Amino acid sequence: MSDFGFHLAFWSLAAMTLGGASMIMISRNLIHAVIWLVMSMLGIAGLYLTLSADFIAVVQVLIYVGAISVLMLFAIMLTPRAERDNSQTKASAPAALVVILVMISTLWVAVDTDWGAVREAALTEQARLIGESLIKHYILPFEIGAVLLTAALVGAIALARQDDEDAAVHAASLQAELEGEESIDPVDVVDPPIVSDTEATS
Amino acid sequence: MTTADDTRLAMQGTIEALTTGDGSEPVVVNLGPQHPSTHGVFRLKVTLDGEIVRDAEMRIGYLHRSMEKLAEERTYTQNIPFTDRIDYLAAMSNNLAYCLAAEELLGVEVPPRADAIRVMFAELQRIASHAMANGTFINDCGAWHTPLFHMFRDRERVLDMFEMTCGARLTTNYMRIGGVAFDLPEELLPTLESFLADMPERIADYEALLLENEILHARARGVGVISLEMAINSSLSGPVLRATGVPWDLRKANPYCGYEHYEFDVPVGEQGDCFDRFLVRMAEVKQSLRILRQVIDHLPDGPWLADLPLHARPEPGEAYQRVESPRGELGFYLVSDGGPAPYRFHCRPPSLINLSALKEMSIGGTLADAIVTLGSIDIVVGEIDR
Amino acid sequence: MTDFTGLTSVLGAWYDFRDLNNLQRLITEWIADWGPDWLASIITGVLGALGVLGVIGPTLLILIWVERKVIARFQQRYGPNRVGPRGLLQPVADAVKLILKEQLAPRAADKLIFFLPPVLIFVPGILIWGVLPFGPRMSVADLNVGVLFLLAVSGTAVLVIFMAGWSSNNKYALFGAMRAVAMSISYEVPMVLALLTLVVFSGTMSVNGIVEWQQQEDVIFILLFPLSAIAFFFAASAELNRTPADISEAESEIVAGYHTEYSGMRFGLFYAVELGNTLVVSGFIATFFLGGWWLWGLDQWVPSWIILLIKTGAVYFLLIWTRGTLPRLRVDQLMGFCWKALVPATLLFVVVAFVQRTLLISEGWDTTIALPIMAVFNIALTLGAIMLFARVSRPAPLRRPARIRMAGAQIGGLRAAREVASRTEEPQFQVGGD
Amino acid sequence: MTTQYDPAAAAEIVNASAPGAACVDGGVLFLEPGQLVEAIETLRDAEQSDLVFLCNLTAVDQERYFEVVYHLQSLDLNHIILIKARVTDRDDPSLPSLSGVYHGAHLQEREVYDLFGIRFEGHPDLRRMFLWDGFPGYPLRKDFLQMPGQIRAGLPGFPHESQENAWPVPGSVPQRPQHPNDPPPPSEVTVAETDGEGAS
Repeated sequence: MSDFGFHLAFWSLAAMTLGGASMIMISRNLIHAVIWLVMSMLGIAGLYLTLSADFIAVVQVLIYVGAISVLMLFAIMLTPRAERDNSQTKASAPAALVVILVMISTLWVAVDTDWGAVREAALTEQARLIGESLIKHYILPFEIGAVLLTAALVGAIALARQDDEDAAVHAASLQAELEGEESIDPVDVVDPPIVSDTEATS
Repeated sequence: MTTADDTRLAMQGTIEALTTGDGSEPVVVNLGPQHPSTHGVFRLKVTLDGEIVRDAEMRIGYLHRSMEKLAEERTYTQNIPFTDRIDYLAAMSNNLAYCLAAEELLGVEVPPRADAIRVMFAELQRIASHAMANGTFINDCGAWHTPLFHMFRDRERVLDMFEMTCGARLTTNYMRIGGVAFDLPEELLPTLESFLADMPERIADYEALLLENEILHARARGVGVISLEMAINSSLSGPVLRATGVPWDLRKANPYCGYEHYEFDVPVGEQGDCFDRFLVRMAEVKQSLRILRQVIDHLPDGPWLADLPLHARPEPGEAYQRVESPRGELGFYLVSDGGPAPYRFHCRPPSLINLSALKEMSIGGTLADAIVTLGSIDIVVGEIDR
Repeated sequence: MTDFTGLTSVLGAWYDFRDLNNLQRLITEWIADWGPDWLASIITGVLGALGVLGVIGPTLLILIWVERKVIARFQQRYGPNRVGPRGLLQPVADAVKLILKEQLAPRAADKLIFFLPPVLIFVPGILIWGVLPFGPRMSVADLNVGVLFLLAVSGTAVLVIFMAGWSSNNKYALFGAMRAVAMSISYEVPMVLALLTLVVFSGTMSVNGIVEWQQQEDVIFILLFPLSAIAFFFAASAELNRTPADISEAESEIVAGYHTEYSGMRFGLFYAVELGNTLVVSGFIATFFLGGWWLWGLDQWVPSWIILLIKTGAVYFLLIWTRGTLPRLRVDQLMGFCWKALVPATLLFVVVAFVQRTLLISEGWDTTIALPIMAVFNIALTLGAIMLFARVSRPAPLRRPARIRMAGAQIGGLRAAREVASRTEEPQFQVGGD
Repeated sequence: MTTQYDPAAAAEIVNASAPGAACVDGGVLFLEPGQLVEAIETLRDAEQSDLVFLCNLTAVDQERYFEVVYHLQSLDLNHIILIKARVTDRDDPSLPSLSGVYHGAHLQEREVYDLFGIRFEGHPDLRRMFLWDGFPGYPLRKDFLQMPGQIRAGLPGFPHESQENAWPVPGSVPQRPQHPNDPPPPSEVTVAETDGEGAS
C-alpha cells in the first residue's frame, strides 16, 4: 500500500482514537463515556490493522468492544446513582498524578524506541506464531494466567452465590413490605406502598 | 428543570432498580391498556423486582358501557342485543343466560326444539370460544400465531354456521325469550355434520403439535398455580376452576335446556396451573362435539319459539339464572317491578370474577409467567367492563 | 468461436469467471497502469462493498416476502398476494410506507444515542458479510482470522442494541435491551466453543480454509460434530432474536423490546438488519457445517455461490420453521439452557475434537478410515448427551405428567374433587412427565 | 339439579350463633347488616349449609333503601340460597365487607361500590373500578342524573302505550313489593336531591 493510503488511514484512525478518548473525559454521562470509549477502542483496532496485525486487531474488537465495554455498562448500572458522580471525590489529585506519570513514561518509551525495525515485513501467519510462542516459549506464564482466570471465575461464582442468598432475603423483605403486616391472610392484601410513582410512559 | 429531565431522573432510578438487588425500589410496569397480550383494553400494573413479579394490580373500565343502566330503559326483548356485546366471543351463551332469566320471570315454557337448538348453538359457541382461548394462550406463550390461525379455521366454520342461521357472526342476537328467533336453515345440518366429521382429525393435529411440546410444558406447567380451596373461595368458575380439580359444571350441576338428556363428561385437571387450564379446554371441545352429535341425532320437531305476547310484562319479582358459558358461570340477575323493562339488570361476569385470584397467581413468578397466566384465564374485556 | 485467450490469461481457467478475486485483480492491474495504487485499492474496496450491498438489498426485500409466505403456509393462509405478482412487491410497498411514516422520538429520550442505533446496527450487519466465502476465492476479505472476525463483529451489535434500549427511555425497551445483552453475552460462549471445535479440527481460522478442509477431506462438519452444529444453530437463533429465543423483543411480554420506540424507517432498518443477519447466519451455518460452496465435486459444474445459496436457503427455511412452530422460552430457562446445557456440551466436543485431531496428526491415522469412525462415535456421543440432558435437566413440575380426569357422576366441590383425584384408575389422558 | 336451600333452615343456623341476625320474609333470608359477616361465615362453615361459593353479589336500588343481594352456593350439596341485606341510609350507605370471608367478593364489592356508592367496611382496596376517581355520582342509583320534572329512570311503558299514563305523576313513588322489613316510608319524597355525589 502506498504512503498516501497509509497516512490517510493512520491520521483518521488516530483522530478517532484521540477524539473518543477526549470525549470520555468531557462527557458527564457515564453511559456516553462508555460509548466514546468504544469508539476509541475501535480506533485502536484500526491502528493495529494498519500495522498488519490482523489477529490483535480482531481480538481488540472482540474483547474490548464486545466484552469489556458491555461489562462496564453492567458495572455502571449496578452502581447506585449516588456513588456514580465522582466530581467531589478526593482521589482526583492522586489520580491526575498517576495519569501524568503514565503518560510521561509512555511518551518516553515512544520517543526512546527505535521504531525503524518494525517497518520491515508484515507477518502473515500471526495467529499461528502467537499460538506457538505461547505454547512453546511462554508456557509457564500462559498456564499461570489460566489458573488465575479459573480462580477468578470460581471466586465470582462464590460471590454470586452469596448474593443469591442476600437477594432471597431481600426479596422476602420486599414481599413482606408490599403485603403489609397482616400477610397471613391472603385476602387482606393492603394497598401496596409503591415507592416509585414512575409509571411506564407507554 | 424541564419535564424531560424529571422523566430522565425517574428513569435513572428505574434502571438502577432493574439491575440492583439491594436497597432498590421496585419497578412498576404497565401492561396495557394497549398491549399485545392483554386481549383488549385491559391494564395490568405489575411491580417488578428484576423480572420477578412482586405485585400485580389490574385497572379496568376502559370498555365500560354501563350496560346495566342502559338495560333498565329497554324492554326485555330489546335487551337481548346488549347481551351479545357483553361477551362478544360467546354471544350465544350470553343470549341464552339472559333469555333463561327472562323466561323465569315471565313464566314461559320453552318448546323442546328450541331447547335442542339452544344447546346446539351454546356448544358450537363453546368450541369457537375455546379455539380462540387456546390459540391466544399459545400466542401468549410466545408462539408465532401458528396454533392461533389453525384454531381460527375451526372458529371460522362455527361462525359460518351462525351466519347461515341468524345472519350475524359475532353478535348473533339469536335467542329469544321463549325460544330462538329462527328455525334452523336447511343447509345447517349438513354443514354441521361435515364439521363434526372433520373436527376429531383437527383436534388430533393440535394434540400432536402442542401437547408434547417441551417448550410449552416448560412455559405453562407449574405457572399461575392456584389451590383448590383458594379457587373455590375466590369464586372462580369454568375451566379455571375445573383445572384445579373441582368437578363443577353447571350443565351437570344445574341442567338447563335439557342438558340432563345428553351424555357428556366433565374434564378436570389436577394442578391448577396454566397448562391444566389449557388441557381442560382442549378436552371440553371434545365433549362439546359429543353433545352436538347427540343433539343432531335427537333433534325434535315442532315450534322453535313459544307463543308469547310481544309486550309482556312480568309479575314483580326477581330471577337469577346462570349457564356454563365458555368462561365459567355466567349469571343474569333480573328484578322486575311489573314494568315493561327490568328494574334491575345484573350480569355476573365470569371473566371479571375469574380475575379475583390473578394477583395470587402471578406474584412470585416472572413477568412472562404473569402474561401466560393472564392468557390462560381467558378474559373478554367486554364482559369485564360491560 | 470467440477467442478467449487474452481473457483467460488473466482469469486462469474459463470457469473462474465466477471468481471475484480475479475480477479484482483485473481492475487493480488496469488502474495501476495509469493511476496511483492507493486509488486502485480504494476503488476495488468500494466496488466490493457495493457488490455486497447490491446483493443484500434486493435479497432482503425478497426475504421478507419469502418469510411471510412460508409462515403463512404454516398457518394455512395465503400470505401477501395483492401487491405485484404473487405479492412480490409487498415488501416494497411496506418499505415505502415505512419511509413515509413520521419519525417519532420520545421527549425524554437521549437524542444522540437514540438516533444513532438504526444506522450503527448496519455496520456489523454489513461487515459480517465480508468474510463469507461464496466460492474458492470469492469473498470480500478472506482473512486468516476470519472466524474471530465474525465473532468480534457480531459481538459489537450488542452495544448498539443496548444504546437503542437505554436511550429510548421506555421500560419495555430497557427490559428488551437488558435481556438482549444478557442473552447475547451468554450465547456467545457456546457459539465460540462450537466454532472452536472446527478451528481445532481443521487447524485454520480462515472461513474459506474451513470449507477447503471439508472439501479436502470429503466430509461435512455436521456429520463430524453434530452437537456443535446444533449448539451453533440454537445459539445463532438466540443471537438473532428469533423464536424460541426471542425474549429481547418478545411481543406478548415487552411489546417490541429494544426497538419499541422506533417508528417509521428507523424500525424498518432494525427489521432489515435482523433479516439480513438471519440470512448471513444461515450462510455461515451452511459454510461451517454443511460444506459451504462445496458439494462433492458438483461445485466444478455449478457456480459455487448457487450451491451456497441453496444450502443457505435450506438453513433459512429451518429457521423459519422453528419460528413458525415453537413457543418462546422464558428468560431464566433460556439462560439455564445456555449455561447448563450448551456450554458443557460444546466444551465436551472441543476436547473430543482436540483428541481426535491429535490422533489424526500425531498418530498419523488414515483419514479415509478414521473420519467415518469418528463421525459415528461423535453422532452417538451427541445422541447420548442430548438424552442425558433431557433426563437430568427437567424442572420439577415437568417430571410428573399433566393429567386430565373425567368427573363422571361426581359433581360438586371440595369433597367431589378429592374423590375424583383419589381415583386409582388411569386418568382419561395424560401428557408429559418422565 | 341445584335445589333452593331452605331459608328457614339457614336462619336457624345463623340465629343459633348470632341471635336475631337473620329473619325470613317472603321466602328470602334477610341478614342484619351489623352481623352480616359473622352470619355468612357461619353459613359457609356449617356442615349442613356448606355455602362455600359466592356466586353473585350485587345490589338493587329500591328507592328508599339499597338491597345488597348475595347468591351463595354449596358445591358439594348443590344448593343455592338468596340472601339479602338492606342499607337504609342513602346518604352514607355502608355495609360490612365480605372480602374476608370470600376472596371472590373482593371485585364484586368494588363494582357495587363503584356503581351504587355503597361502602363496604373492611374492604382492603375499595376504589372505583370501572369509572375514574372523582366521577360524579353513582350511575346505577335510580336518582342518578335525575331529569327535571320528576322524569324517572327506567321505562314506564311500551312505546305504543299512552305516554300520559306511562310516566308517573310527579312525586309519586312506584309500587314496590312491600314487606315488614321495609323502613317506614319517608314523610315526603326526597328522591331528587342527591344528584351527583363526589367520590368518597
